[in-house]
Amino acid sequence: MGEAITFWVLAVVSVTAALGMVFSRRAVYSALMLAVVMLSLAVLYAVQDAPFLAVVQVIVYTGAVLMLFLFVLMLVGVDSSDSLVETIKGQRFYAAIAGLGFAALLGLAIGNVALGAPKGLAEVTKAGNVPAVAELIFTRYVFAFEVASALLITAALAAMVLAHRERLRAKPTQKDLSRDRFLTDNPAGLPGPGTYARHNAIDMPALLPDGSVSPLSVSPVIARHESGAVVRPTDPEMVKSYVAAARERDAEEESMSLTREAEAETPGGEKEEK
Amino acid sequence: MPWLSILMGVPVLGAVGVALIPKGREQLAKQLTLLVSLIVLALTVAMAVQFNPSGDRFQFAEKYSWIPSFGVSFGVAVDGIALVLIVLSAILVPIVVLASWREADQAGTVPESGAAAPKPKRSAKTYFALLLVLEAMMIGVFAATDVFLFYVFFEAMLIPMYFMIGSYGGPQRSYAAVKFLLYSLFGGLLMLVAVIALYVVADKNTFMFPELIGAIQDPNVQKWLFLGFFIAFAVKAPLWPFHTWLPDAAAQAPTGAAVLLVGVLDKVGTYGMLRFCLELFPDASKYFAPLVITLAVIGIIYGAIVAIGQSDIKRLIAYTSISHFGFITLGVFAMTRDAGAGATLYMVNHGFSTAALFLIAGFLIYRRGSQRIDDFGGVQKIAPVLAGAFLIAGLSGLALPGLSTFVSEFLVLIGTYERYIVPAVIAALGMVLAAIYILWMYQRMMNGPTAESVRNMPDLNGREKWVLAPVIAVIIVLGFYPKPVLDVINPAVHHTLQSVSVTEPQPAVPASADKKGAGQ
Amino acid sequence: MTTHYLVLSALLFTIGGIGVLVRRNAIVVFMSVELMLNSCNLAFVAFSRMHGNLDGQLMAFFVMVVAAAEVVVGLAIIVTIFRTRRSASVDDANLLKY
Amino acid sequence: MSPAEITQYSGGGVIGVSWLMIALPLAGAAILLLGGRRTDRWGHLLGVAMSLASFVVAVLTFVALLGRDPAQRRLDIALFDFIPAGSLDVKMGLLIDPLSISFALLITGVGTLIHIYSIGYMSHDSDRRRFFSYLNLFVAAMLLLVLADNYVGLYIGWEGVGLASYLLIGFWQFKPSAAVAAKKAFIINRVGDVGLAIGIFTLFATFGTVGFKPIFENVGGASAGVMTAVGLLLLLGAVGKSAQLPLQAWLLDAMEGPTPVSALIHAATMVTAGVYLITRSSPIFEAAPTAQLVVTIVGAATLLFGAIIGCAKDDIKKGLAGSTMSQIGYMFLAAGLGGAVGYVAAIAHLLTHGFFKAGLFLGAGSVMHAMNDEVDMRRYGGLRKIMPITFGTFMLGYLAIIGIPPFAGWFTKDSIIEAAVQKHWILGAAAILGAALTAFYMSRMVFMTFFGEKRWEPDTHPHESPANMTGPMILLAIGSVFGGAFLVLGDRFMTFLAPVIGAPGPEYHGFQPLAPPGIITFVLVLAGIGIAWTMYGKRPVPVVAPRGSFATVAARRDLFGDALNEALFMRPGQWLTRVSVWFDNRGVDGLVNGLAATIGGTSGRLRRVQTGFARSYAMFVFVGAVLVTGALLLVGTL
Repeated sequence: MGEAITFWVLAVVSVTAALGMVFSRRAVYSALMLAVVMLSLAVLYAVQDAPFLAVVQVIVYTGAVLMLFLFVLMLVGVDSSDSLVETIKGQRFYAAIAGLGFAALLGLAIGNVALGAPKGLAEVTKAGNVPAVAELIFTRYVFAFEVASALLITAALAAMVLAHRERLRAKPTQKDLSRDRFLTDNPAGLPGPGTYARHNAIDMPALLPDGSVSPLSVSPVIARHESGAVVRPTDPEMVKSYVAAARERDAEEESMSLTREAEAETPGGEKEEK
Repeated sequence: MPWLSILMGVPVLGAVGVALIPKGREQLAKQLTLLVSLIVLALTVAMAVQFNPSGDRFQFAEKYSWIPSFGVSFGVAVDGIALVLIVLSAILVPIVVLASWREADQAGTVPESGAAAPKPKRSAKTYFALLLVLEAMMIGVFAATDVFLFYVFFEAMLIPMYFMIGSYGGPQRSYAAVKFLLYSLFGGLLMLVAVIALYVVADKNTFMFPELIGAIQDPNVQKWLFLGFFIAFAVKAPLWPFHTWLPDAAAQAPTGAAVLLVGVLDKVGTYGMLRFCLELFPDASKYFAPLVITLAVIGIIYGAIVAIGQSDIKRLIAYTSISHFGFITLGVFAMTRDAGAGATLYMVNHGFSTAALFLIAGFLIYRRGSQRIDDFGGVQKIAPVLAGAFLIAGLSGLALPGLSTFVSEFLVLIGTYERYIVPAVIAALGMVLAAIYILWMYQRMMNGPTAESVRNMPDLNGREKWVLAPVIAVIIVLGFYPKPVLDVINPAVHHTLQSVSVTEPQPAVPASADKKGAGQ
Repeated sequence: MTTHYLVLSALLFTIGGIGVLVRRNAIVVFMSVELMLNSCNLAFVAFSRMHGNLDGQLMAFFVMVVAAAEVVVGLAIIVTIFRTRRSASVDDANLLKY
Repeated sequence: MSPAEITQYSGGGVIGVSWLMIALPLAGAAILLLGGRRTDRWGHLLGVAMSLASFVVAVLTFVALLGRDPAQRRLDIALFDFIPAGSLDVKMGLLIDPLSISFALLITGVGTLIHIYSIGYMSHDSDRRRFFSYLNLFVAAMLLLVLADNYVGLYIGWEGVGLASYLLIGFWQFKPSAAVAAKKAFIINRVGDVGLAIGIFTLFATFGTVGFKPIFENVGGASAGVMTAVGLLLLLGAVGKSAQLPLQAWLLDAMEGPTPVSALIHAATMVTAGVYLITRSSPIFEAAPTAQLVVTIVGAATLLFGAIIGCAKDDIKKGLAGSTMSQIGYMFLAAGLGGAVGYVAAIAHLLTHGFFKAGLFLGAGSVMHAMNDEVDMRRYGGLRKIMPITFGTFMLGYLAIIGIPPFAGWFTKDSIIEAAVQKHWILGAAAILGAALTAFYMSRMVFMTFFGEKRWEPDTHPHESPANMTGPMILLAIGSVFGGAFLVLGDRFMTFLAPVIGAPGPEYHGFQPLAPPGIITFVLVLAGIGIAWTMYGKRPVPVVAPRGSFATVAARRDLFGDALNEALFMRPGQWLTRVSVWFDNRGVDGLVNGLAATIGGTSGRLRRVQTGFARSYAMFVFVGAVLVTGALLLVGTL
């Protein structure tokens, strides 16, 4: 009776959480919903005489894997969210059909099978669940276990290799760096952030002596980021100037590229005229 | 002495040797190829001399286990039919090598008259190596007595030929090569299905041909398997309406490849019909004979009519071959001893006759830089030896008595007439059409006032004479004295038809005194 | 009771599948995959109890191991892609076509 | 007396080596062709020598044959096993009997004379050697045709002479007209050859052999229908080779060849092969009266057809060619009548025709040679004084052909007319009318060429031909004078041929020159000469041909034979060829290429499924999983 109550409660929770995971716009919410599902499942494992798995579930999944997810989400942008417009034609429709069909088919299959009462694991876990599992792991499944360990090591290596940024040229020495710097227009370097700034944050542009914003002083990546919908700096004056600066830069870039294109075209045209 | 293995091994080794010759030493490659092909010819002749026509059906048999779990073995042996075709291949290869001596240097380029010899785009060395590989395959396909091995050779032959056409051919070579390959593969895969089915249904755990004779009794199974084999052979032969790959392939292939393609490779189709279709599926063969004969007769007339309308000399020759393959198929499926012997002899004779036509056409094209018939005219006045050789080759194409093709065509027709009168009569009309397409082509190219474009055309040089002399000699000698070849063929054909168990048609009024004698 | 677990497992699996199909954020897609794997584990555990042996649990254990490995590699790939494309949408990596 | 039996000859002597008759000229041809320019200087001499040697062998064989008992004069000489196949086993051999030796003598005799003549005639041609090699080839093939002891050997010779004819008509191949004429001759002959070939097939299917002896001995066992079919098929072959209706069209064009060729091949020998075939196959025709009737009809129709054409031609060689058709029509008529009388008449006329027609052609050649190769008779005239020998020999041939007693043609033609009249009055009337027309057109030719005023082209300086040309003409003229009397008087030839075709029945009473048909013929012949004299002898001949009536135009255009061929065969044939080529490119190949294009297009569209979106691939996987699950369930429930 206790199991039934547990099951029904957790079933409702986990299905709701799973749906939430799929349909929430924000990835962080999805991750948290997934954590709920996993914890529910951990409890269900425990209810079904699998305490070891329940613990592993909590530690490995909820503890390690989900944390990994969250870290990656941080890298990618915690607040990143999907647009709700579906770009592939008919994807959602067919997904719904296929999902319903699949669920229906599985339900039909499971419903049609008369399953006997569970035998229970009391027989095989006389020495306790963990020792029994351990015995199996290190006897019958020892080979698979070793392979799994090899897999994990490989995966760790693979992750390192993949996430590693490949160095395409030799590491520049100090001499190289200084030579490069002196070959630029600003050997002394760009003005430091916040020369005349009221903030010392990295995304605060420098002001020129006349009080206007120096577009050169802010990294383009940050500038683009800031010019997007979500702008957090609170000073409205600054916000305005950021936006104006960003627009100006965009326009400049556009005109530059146009000129380049025009330049690329003209020599051919001249030739034809000749 | 494992004659057949040696015959296959020598060209393969030669091909490896030729391929290993360093780049830039084309001359050495050519000489080595010629040497190897001549060695093969010598070995073939040595083997053929030892063949005993009245002995066992299959001689020089060898058998090595290959894939034991499926009962596949490397089984080779020859009977009279296979022997003459192997000899044909062995004779043609050195001739082709010699004929390709110059052409191969310019392979893959579009010849333009007047322009300086264009820079070669492809390695001539590879061409000659492919030629030797092809020779090994050709010998193998005729010698194979294991049906699976036959299939392997049947398909493997495509590879060197594909490259010879696709890399060394005319302007549309890739279209032609792909068409050739796809057609052949289509038939070949049907045959593969049939080969596997044959193995399964016969249930003897072997692919050896002699043991499979009579293994399939169920007539329905026979019909399906027959179709599997037959369509492959009909594509290869090529029988109407599976023929359209041949004009393209032959017109685009370099001369040497065209000779071997039409002269030998296509014979595998008719050879397969005679050897495999008839003997493995006798009931189905009899059931389908009227249909096949209809197709063959259509092919004879149709090929000839379309040949008349061609403006490209190589395409024209290809269409004449379609007509001639109709005759061979007709002979095979008439299922009389005369027609069978005629069809087999036709395979040999057609090999030489078409070879001569293609070779001379190749010489002409090499000189003029064009395949169009209209680009020639009045060549006889300028190059009488060339024209004379062309005329002899052409006349053998129209089966003039005294030339070898006459004997075979006559045998096919007379043998067919014994059983099927109407098809034989219609097929005989092909003789008139043959005269039209050959003589009209000859007239357009060789007769009349000398065209300006051929005014400086040189006559045959020494090498070219040596290329043509053996072919033409064979054509004439076999025209007057075909007995040696027929003596080898006859027992094999007799065997084949015994396996099919057909009754020979008997004359209404058998001449009493001496049935066979002519006026004795 | 086993049937209940199996139905729950099927439901979660389907939801995970739909998630893979409709979501574009690569990380969420991965989460959906994890959900599908977990639903399988649930079925394994349920079957383990039903049949009265531990093989099912062992299998679930190995699934977790493999899933962990897969997540590690997968997320590394996502990070790499994000680094070059500044996007974590699976639809943006669509060059492998036609 | 029925024909004598053919016996195997295994003895030696000249008969044993009679194959040399064929081998010698064949060797000559081979040497001259392979030798190339090296043999240019003496090639013509070798050609003549080989032909002459062959003639000598023929004469010796003839003498040896005469030395035997008449019943022992049909000898078969085995040579070699030619085509040993399943049930067909062709053993090549020679049949030496009175019939074949008569032909051999004609071929080698007239052939040698024409070889000699050609030395002079072709002396200005740089390719004279090639010409002689072809002539030798022709002699060899023609001898094989008449000497073979089986139908396959005959067929080889049959096509061999066709080849020689092709090569010689097209000898001046750089003239497009010659090339076209050669091709036309070969192709029309091929049509006949196919008939002959099918006839041989039928014989083989019926008798199981192709040898003359076993076939003729068993003709009685075969059904009349089969024999009629065989007879008609052989006739088809014969009309092709002998330029009879309806395969006559090639002969007039064949005059494009050098004149000695026209004399030898297209007058004396090759074109008479059809008559030989019918006579040789007499047992078959005797068993097929319907076929015989058709032969006579063909002969009668052609003899009028050729004569009418001959009346209108201004080209001297074409006029003679029409005459040849007509005369061979006589032979066909006679051979179709059957019986010893008919065959003997046919062969006798064939022999005398060989002499006088060859002589006439050589005369024409001599005239052309003198007139810068001008062939238009309207450009001749008044040549009798300048070319006395040519005129004389031509006149003798002329008198022979129109049937003036006692020249050769009178004897032989009269025999035919007599036999035709006895058979049916229509045939007789045709033969007599033909004789009158012959007299007309031959007289026209003589008057236009040798009499009247000179109408030459300005720069012609005619002269008498050299001795090596006039010599053969004189010899042939002698034959034209005495040949007929020699053969016919005392039934000499009939007796000689009796072992082959049997003796005539009791109703035959020998040659009767003074019977009513002969007299009527003679009167009509004189009338024909008279009309010709009034039209061409008395009046001056215009240099440009007048337009003429419809009949004249029709005759000039070969009675629309070519137009008919063109409308019935050439145009539809060209159309069929074009349609077939189109069908092959668009239909058969189009189907294949269409299939390829369809597959290519489909896969090109199907390719679009690979959108590059991983989610869409996932959808396929998922839908696939659903389907597989469904299928498993379905299988489980079933």
